[in-house]
Amino acid sequence: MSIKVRYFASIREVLGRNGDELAARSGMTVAKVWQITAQIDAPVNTIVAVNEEFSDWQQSVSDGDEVAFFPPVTGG
Amino acid sequence: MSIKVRYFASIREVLGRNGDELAARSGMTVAKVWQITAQIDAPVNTIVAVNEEFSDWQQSVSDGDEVAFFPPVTGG
Amino acid sequence: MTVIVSEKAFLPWQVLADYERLRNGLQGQIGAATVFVGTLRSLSQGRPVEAMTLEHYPGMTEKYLQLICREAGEKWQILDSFVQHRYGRILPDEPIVLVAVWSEHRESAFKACRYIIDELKSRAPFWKQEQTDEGLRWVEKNT
Amino acid sequence: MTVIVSEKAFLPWQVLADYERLRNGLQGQIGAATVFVGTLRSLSQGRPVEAMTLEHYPGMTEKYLQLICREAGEKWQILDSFVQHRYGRILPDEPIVLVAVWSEHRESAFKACRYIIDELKSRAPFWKQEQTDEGLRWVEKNT
Repeated sequence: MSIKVRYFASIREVLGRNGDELAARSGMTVAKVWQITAQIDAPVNTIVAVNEEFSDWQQSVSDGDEVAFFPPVTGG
Repeated sequence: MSIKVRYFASIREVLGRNGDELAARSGMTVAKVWQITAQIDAPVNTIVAVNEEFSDWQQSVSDGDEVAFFPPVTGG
Repeated sequence: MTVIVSEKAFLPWQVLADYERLRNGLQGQIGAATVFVGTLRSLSQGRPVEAMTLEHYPGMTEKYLQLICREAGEKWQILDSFVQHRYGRILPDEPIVLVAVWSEHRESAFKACRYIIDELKSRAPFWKQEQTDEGLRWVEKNT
Repeated sequence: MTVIVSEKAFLPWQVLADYERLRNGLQGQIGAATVFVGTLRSLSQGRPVEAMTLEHYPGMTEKYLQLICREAGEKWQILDSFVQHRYGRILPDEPIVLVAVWSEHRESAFKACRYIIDELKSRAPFWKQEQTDEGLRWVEKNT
């Protein structure tokens, strides 16, 4: 089972990379994905997306999912 | 003393002319100007303007004033 | 602040491009622009409209458009405003009115632009006469 | 409904002129167009801004912009909508975002246009990094 992890903006900078590839157990939560890959506390207000949709830390991920972590958006 | 009277849109059409020139007594009201020049009852909702400003039927007019009568506006 | 009342047809986006290109003094300040364009539709109350003739009160029209723009500038923090309005004969799909407002932030631009078009519709002395297959008729109420 | 996310600078009025010229099928129906343009100002919280870099999440960005436009179309009666948003390096006075909505009447156009830009600012995954005389800093909150 493989999860693609992506980081954007200040989170990308703090972690020093664009993302990670994670071989993961089924039923793992987004929070667990962060814990394993980032290995630091998530910045306050970190937003999570699963497969390009806003999600939350309790969401379970499946094989092939893309999980993204980023700060509050500031477009427009 | 001379008052310039102007008619617009449906009022212009009903009266069959663009305006009138009125030799008038001082202190005459807009209502009196209409009565003398138009000689018919004013259509309901007729709007009056004196010197290019919205006004009312009780307004007194002075020498050189321009008085206009028109239906509700429909621009934009 | 610029107000134009003219008979000739105009292209709103071209007008705005030209206006911004020639404008001086707001470099770096504008964060938001809001624009409204009103266009003649080819149906009115279910009847096909062949054309419309807009009568206006020259002088009073410009005066009230300027007044309305000034009022918008007193109510909201805006940097510039522009209104162009046609009179005379207008065909379906032709623009009738263009309102543009520039400001630092979008709230003021939206509010001021809406204010100008709403007030214009109730206070600027224009009168629409439609030409439909039933003949000419004065539009009695603005929507 | 059209959504464009692109790196290259664009001229909003030119984009709209081209878009309307090539659009099919709404002849005679449009009575109102409302447009919003967001531009980079050269001052941010009192500091001069030399440039801004907009990072985005390719794919998710387009998806949410389309979703937001669809939502606007469900909430108000509109005929068409258009959004163009830049990413990458942007200089002061350059447009960042363009939102346009076409409808029969102005109420829907104003409401839908405002909805799209407000939702875009809170849901489209873009992140602004400003370059000021103090260096680079991530914009933390949208205004």
